[in-house]
Amino acid sequence: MQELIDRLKELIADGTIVRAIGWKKGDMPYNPEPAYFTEAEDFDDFVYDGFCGANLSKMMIEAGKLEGKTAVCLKPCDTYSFNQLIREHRVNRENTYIIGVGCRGKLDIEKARKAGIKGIKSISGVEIEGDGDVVFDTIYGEKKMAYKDLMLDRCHVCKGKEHVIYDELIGQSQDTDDADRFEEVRKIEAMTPDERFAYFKTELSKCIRCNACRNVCPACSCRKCVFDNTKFDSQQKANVDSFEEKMFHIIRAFHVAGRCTDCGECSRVCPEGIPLHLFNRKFIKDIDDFYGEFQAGKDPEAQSPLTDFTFEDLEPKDAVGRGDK
Amino acid sequence: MQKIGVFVCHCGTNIAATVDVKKVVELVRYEPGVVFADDYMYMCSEAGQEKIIEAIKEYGLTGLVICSCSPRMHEKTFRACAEKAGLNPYMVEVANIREQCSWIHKDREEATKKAVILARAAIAKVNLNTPLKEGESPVTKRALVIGGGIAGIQTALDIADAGYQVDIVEKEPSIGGRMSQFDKTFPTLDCASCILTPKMVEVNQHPNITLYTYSEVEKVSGYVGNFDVDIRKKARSVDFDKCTGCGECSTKCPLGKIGKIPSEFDRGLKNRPAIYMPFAQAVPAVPVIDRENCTYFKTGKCGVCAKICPSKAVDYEQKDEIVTVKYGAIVVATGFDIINLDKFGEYAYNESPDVITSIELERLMNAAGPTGGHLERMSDHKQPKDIVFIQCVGSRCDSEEKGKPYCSKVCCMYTAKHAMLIKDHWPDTNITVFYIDVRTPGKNFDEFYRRAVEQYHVNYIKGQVGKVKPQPDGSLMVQAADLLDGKQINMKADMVVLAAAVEPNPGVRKIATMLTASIDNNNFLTEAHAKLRPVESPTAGIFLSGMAQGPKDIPETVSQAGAAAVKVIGLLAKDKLKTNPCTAQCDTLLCNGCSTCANVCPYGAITYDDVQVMDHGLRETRRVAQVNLALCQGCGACTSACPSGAMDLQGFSNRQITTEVDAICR
Amino acid sequence: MYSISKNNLDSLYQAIAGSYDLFMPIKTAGQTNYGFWKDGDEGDIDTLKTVRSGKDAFFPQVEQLYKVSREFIPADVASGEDAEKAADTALRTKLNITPGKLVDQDFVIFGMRPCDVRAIEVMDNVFLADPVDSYYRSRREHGIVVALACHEPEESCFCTIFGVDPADPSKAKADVATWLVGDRLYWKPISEKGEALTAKISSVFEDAADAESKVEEEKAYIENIAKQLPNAELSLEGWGAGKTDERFDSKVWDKVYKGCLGCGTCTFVCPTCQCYDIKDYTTKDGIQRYRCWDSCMYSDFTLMAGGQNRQTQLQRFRQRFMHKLVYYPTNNDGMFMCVGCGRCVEKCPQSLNIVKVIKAFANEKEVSADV
Amino acid sequence: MCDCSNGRDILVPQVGVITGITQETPDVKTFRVNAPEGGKLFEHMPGQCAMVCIPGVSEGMFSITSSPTNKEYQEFSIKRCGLLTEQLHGLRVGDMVTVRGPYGNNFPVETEFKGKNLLFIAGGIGLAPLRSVINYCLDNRENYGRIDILYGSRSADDLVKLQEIQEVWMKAPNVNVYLTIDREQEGWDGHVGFVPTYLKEIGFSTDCIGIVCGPPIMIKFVLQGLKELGFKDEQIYTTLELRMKCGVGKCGRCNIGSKYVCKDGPVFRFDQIDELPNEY
Amino acid sequence: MSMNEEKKEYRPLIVAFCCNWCSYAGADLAGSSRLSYPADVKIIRVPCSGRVNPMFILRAFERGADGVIICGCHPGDCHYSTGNYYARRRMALLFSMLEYIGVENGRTRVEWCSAAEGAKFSKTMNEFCEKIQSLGENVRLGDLRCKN
Repeated sequence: MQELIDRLKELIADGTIVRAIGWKKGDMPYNPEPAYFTEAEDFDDFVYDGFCGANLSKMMIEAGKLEGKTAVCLKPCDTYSFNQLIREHRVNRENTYIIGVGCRGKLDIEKARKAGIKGIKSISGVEIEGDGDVVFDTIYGEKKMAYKDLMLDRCHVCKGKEHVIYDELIGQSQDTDDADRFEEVRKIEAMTPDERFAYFKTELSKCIRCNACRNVCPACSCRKCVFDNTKFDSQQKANVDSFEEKMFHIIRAFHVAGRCTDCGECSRVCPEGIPLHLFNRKFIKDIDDFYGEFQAGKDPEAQSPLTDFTFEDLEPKDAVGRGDK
Repeated sequence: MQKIGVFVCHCGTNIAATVDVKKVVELVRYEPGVVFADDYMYMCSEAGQEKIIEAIKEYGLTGLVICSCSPRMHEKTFRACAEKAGLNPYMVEVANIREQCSWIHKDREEATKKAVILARAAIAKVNLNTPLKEGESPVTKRALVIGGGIAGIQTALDIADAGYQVDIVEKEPSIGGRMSQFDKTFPTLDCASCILTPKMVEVNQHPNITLYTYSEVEKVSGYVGNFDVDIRKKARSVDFDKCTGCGECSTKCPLGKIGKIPSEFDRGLKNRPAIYMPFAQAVPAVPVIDRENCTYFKTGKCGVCAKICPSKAVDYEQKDEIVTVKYGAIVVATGFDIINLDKFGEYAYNESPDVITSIELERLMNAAGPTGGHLERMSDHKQPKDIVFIQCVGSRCDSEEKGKPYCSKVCCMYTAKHAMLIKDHWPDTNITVFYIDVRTPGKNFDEFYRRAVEQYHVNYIKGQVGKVKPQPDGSLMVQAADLLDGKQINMKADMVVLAAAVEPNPGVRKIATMLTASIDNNNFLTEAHAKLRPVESPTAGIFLSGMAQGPKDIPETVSQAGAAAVKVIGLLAKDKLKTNPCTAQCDTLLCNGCSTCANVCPYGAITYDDVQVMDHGLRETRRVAQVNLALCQGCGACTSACPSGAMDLQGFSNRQITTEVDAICR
Repeated sequence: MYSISKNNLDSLYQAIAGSYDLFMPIKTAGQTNYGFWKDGDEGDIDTLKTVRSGKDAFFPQVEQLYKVSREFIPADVASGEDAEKAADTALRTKLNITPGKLVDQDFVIFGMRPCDVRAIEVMDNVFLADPVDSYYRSRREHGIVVALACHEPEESCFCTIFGVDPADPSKAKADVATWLVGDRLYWKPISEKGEALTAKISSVFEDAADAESKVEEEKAYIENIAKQLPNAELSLEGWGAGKTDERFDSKVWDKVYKGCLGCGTCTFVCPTCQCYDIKDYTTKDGIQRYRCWDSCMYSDFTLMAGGQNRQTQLQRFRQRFMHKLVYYPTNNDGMFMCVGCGRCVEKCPQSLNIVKVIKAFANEKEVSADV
Repeated sequence: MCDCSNGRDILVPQVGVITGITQETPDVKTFRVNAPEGGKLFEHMPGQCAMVCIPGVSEGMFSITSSPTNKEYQEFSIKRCGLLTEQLHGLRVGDMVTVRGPYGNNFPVETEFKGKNLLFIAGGIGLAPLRSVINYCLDNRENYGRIDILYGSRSADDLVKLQEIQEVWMKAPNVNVYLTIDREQEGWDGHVGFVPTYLKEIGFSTDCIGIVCGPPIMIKFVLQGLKELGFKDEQIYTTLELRMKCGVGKCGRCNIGSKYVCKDGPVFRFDQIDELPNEY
Repeated sequence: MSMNEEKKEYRPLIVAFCCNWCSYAGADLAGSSRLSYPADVKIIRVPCSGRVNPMFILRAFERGADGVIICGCHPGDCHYSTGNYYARRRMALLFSMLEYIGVENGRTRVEWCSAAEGAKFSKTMNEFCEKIQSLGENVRLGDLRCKN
């Protein structure tokens, strides 16, 4: 982390960049926030640890419009999002200095809460360089959890620790991929239609339409979402009836299909813990199955599967009922 | 809100027998926006239209809904009718209550109910209609033909004869294309150059035709009626105006004697000097210096041609020149070549000089060819006794990696031609043809083929050749399977001729990209409609001529060339083009500039520009989509690809369609 | 004081639900949210914080206001000179308005934490101020609030700085105060409404001789924890009524808002946020007009055709916190529009929250004091 | 405040019938609204607004442009600029809308304005709220001193209520009307120039109350002009326009500082506006 | 037969999006050939199957449709060359997603139908209506407010 801070300060000092986007220490040991750093003293609050899960690539849409170059700290998976944003002309590559930062998996404080850890005063063992357990000092005494058990679900199906775009790399990474990316999707596919319907109905009934999933999503980079659009007559604001949020989440997933890099931010930020990535991942799985493997953001030149076709594409009738056979 | 008039047609009893027309009128009166509703026996009749016009004037109608037959039938009629009354023609919607209602339903109540719903949907839609105006764009009265083969030549001549300026761009030093390499043509066996050369000369002398030989299209922008094309005129190193075409330079070129430069025209069966005309009848009759091989350009020494040129036409200092010309229409006539045979090692094409392609055979049999028209083996210059023809080399291939899935169409006929010509000159030659199928549809084609079999006793064997093995004695062993007898055949041959598959000229891909003309998996240009618009590309203003569109023989090529010319003439004859008003439109405030729409647009009608927008008081420069209305055909592919709903289609807007959905589901 | 064994809570729920609608924390798909309890639901009063606050009880996320139905009158088909005029002036659509139904049955909100109970007071100042919102009022009149002490407050809690007592719900404006101590729930009616409710269901309660002492013990336990919470000493100096000028133009805003996504999570989980939108939905038999929660963080919140007065996310971010910490107190005798429940602290996707804002200003003051 | 005596909630509107439409300018129409059974929907004071709604489309806050002294109907002058106004412009006489209100405060015509000289300065559609006051004052002419009206627009075609201005206002006793348009135009022999410039050219004396309404940029420069002429903030009034939804100070949209424009405004004195955060 | 009679009360609501060039013409041909299909089908004309936004389909379901069918030109025959290819991908993914969230298979369908295939159009519609009839009312996708 110190190396990262030093390097960013150096880049500002030598005029390469005007500002950096990174994470600022939170008021709790687990809630650092994405922030801009311009002055040397700003970096006193700079932090990069296991809780810095936010994908900063989308912030470059706005930052790219500012005068001068901006450095942005991107984890390996974030660089896919950035590439995708380049493909869609939403970020200004010239104005960006990408620091690829190492990653040993990001942490989810909810997992600690679920494990009954509360009244947290301080946390140790979440440093990016570390490799031990995470220790919580709480009002109710000391608690321990394995780093892996505290990790966000998405990190268990990590795309790999390679940055697909960067100007320089700082820090080491550790592989965290230890689960099958599509297993959850397969599990749902294996259910009966009634079970599937019940499952999604229950999950989506929690949706409060706060739009956090949409606003955090690097693929949802529309200036004005179609669901805020008064011209289309498609405006929706609340979970008035169980169908509205279904429609919202299906269409949202559809709009990012072929563009979603599976960064997992939607599920991370959902205040109701709805596994929203299951929609996106379903599309990814289908795209892989129907049109060949495709990883959005891997290659900014690659044609997205939904703006492409072959003469022999699968017929829609064959896209369904595949599990029935 | 619109003031809508609803007109329900009885269509005699066609509608009225099943749909209670009066009841429909009664019920639609309650719909929002409707101020007038009536029925009539035949709405499309003179009197019916009069009724509509009267109502428009009397009630100040701003929108019409006609419940009648299919809009495909009479939408135009009713639009014209609206226009007559001073109403914008696009304020008319037709509810199809005949084909999609009265004719297919029997129950009167049910059909009436459905008719009301269909009318209701149309009313809901027309409430959101806005007057649309056809745009206009000027037409540059000049056409460009890319490719100077028989297809390009014929197209250019036809257009030029109609009085329009045409330019031909040909990348080789001479026009003439593949046909100029041929000896005779099937099924009449006329001499190819005898019929082609006059056309080439005509092109050269035509006051309306400008030739750009040894030139390539570099850049295309604009749209139908208004293309801007950059043409690169490659340096010929010979002054066009001074050269008399005497040919002295080629004869004296030292490299001509050393002979290391294979002649492209003779398919490498002969060599040529560094300063050369591809063939004797070349048009224009002005040589070029092949700078890659010329000693002067390589070493700075030599300069023989410049010295001996009587008219001092050789100019080593010449540079490539780029000219920009405006065109109203572009014809792609880039023709074909045969496929590379590297993957067909079994036929020993690269191993033995006596395994040749049909086009090489054409040169070998041509009086102006490398052997002066004498058929001989390239290895030992002996006349071959046993000749084996192998059909479908790379055509109709199952595996696409090796060959092509399509039939090259011309091989069956030219092989019969070759066989007969050889038999004519050297009757004691044994000719065997291995074929998969013999395909001879076409005027006088089958007769021609039967002559080869019956009169000339050409040995046709339905079978596949597995291998051609060069033998130590210089002969070739052909191993094949006779599919009819199921027997293995081993046959000795002196010469093997391969009917290699044709493929579009490899350069076409680049050109198609520049023109945003779509291209299929085999690099053939796609036509706008396979049956109804076979000589037009889906991109407006781009036309197709010859093999670039698909395999065809000379007569077909010429007729297609004529057809393309007629389409071009039809376009150039107009002073202004009316553009389809149902085009896509981008709401710049909603556009993200993501290019998704441009990726799915089949017409290249969407471009991206940085524009200043005023977004609710916020001024910003943004990259946003711009629709070129002259190019957009209104398919709406962009609208469904656009995530934010910025792209919308006039006449079929998002809101209009959702409102129809709502009306139907109400 | 009454008491019931924790194992027996379901019978308490059943007893209440027998006479009232029971609105309480229910666990579904791993999250605890308020909902109307029915047999088989997993009531969950162990979870300290429901994701959404209990404000839905009085101000639901979506509420039907009224319905407008259109009665179409057929076009008057006149002819001759007056035709256009006739077509123009004909009364063609009649609108009929049917107001939404007001709540007219008592219902019970069970398990509300003291902070959320305070939030009701905050909302009262808005909805019950002249002109009174009758939808809200009807719910308030019929809602019986059973408050529950916070057994073990968490580090995100900072209610004490607003004078909320997590240990003693009987100080809150509730109808019944309860404590969950060990395996027993202690129940103490405070208001008349609370007494009435208690009387109706008293049969489920058991004898509890040690109730007072147990509850006192529990209070002390909670108070002790509350003191140790990291934000227990958070200072609100510089905030409050009339502090607009000190805060509004501060440079600190520019530093703290940057990560804000402009989503509505904080506003939707907040127990005091009450901004709403009014929208229409066209159905088969008319147009339903409903109101639903809105968020001042949304970019289209103040958007008009001609522009908007809060153009940037900074302005919107500032609006939310200024509203909570300055504007609202100005209009309401210094009462803050925050109850320290800490939901935003836990739920903000970018880890921004009101505590950070307060701290950022406090730090800024230190810095400027140093200069 | 709104009339809740009929037991209706504050958010539930009444039905209004459009009984007259006047095309004022190419993009402004004035709508006359009555109760279905005839008569006015409600009583209001000058400067107050009401929520007009086309069910299924949207609802918007518009100032009531007719004077309370008009006992027959209410009028709204509406400029076409967005989705709702577009639809409103498509309405015809006989169509129904829903209306709720009146909302907000009003110009202090019965208190501060009484006995004073009044200077009205309006630009474009900004005349709409002022017309209510002007007509109120003209109908109670004895209560007020000299009345000056300075009104300007982009072009002569964009002057709202021109006929009334010429036929009523110009003919009223002790009323001076100054019209101006931004650019020269054929057939216009009046003054040409922006309102703030014209204001300074005329040079009004400070013995009056200034009432300003128009586009923000005009207000800004008029305010400067008035200050230059010696006016104090306390003697200038204006109305603010913000996004509003509820109209009763609850939905939060029009909140600026501790004020809700729909409830505490829309009429503000400039010294009051000065106290608000700069977000209007 | 008895099954059908029992369900006679329920009539599904089916929205069909037909491209102007092939399927709509196919529907016209079905009409002029008097090849009947149930009146439950209501056709919306769109220029191309590529114009059909997934939003339209969900909108139809939201508003109470029981089945939605999209008809376009056969692959390779699109009037606009490629519109139906994109539609094919979009719909394949959308249908798979609908299946995934538990919507019964068969409520949605894509059929390629040329202007010459009046008989196919009619047959398709008959089949589709029968299928929807057997699936019954669409309760999983509709908006409750539209159900009254």
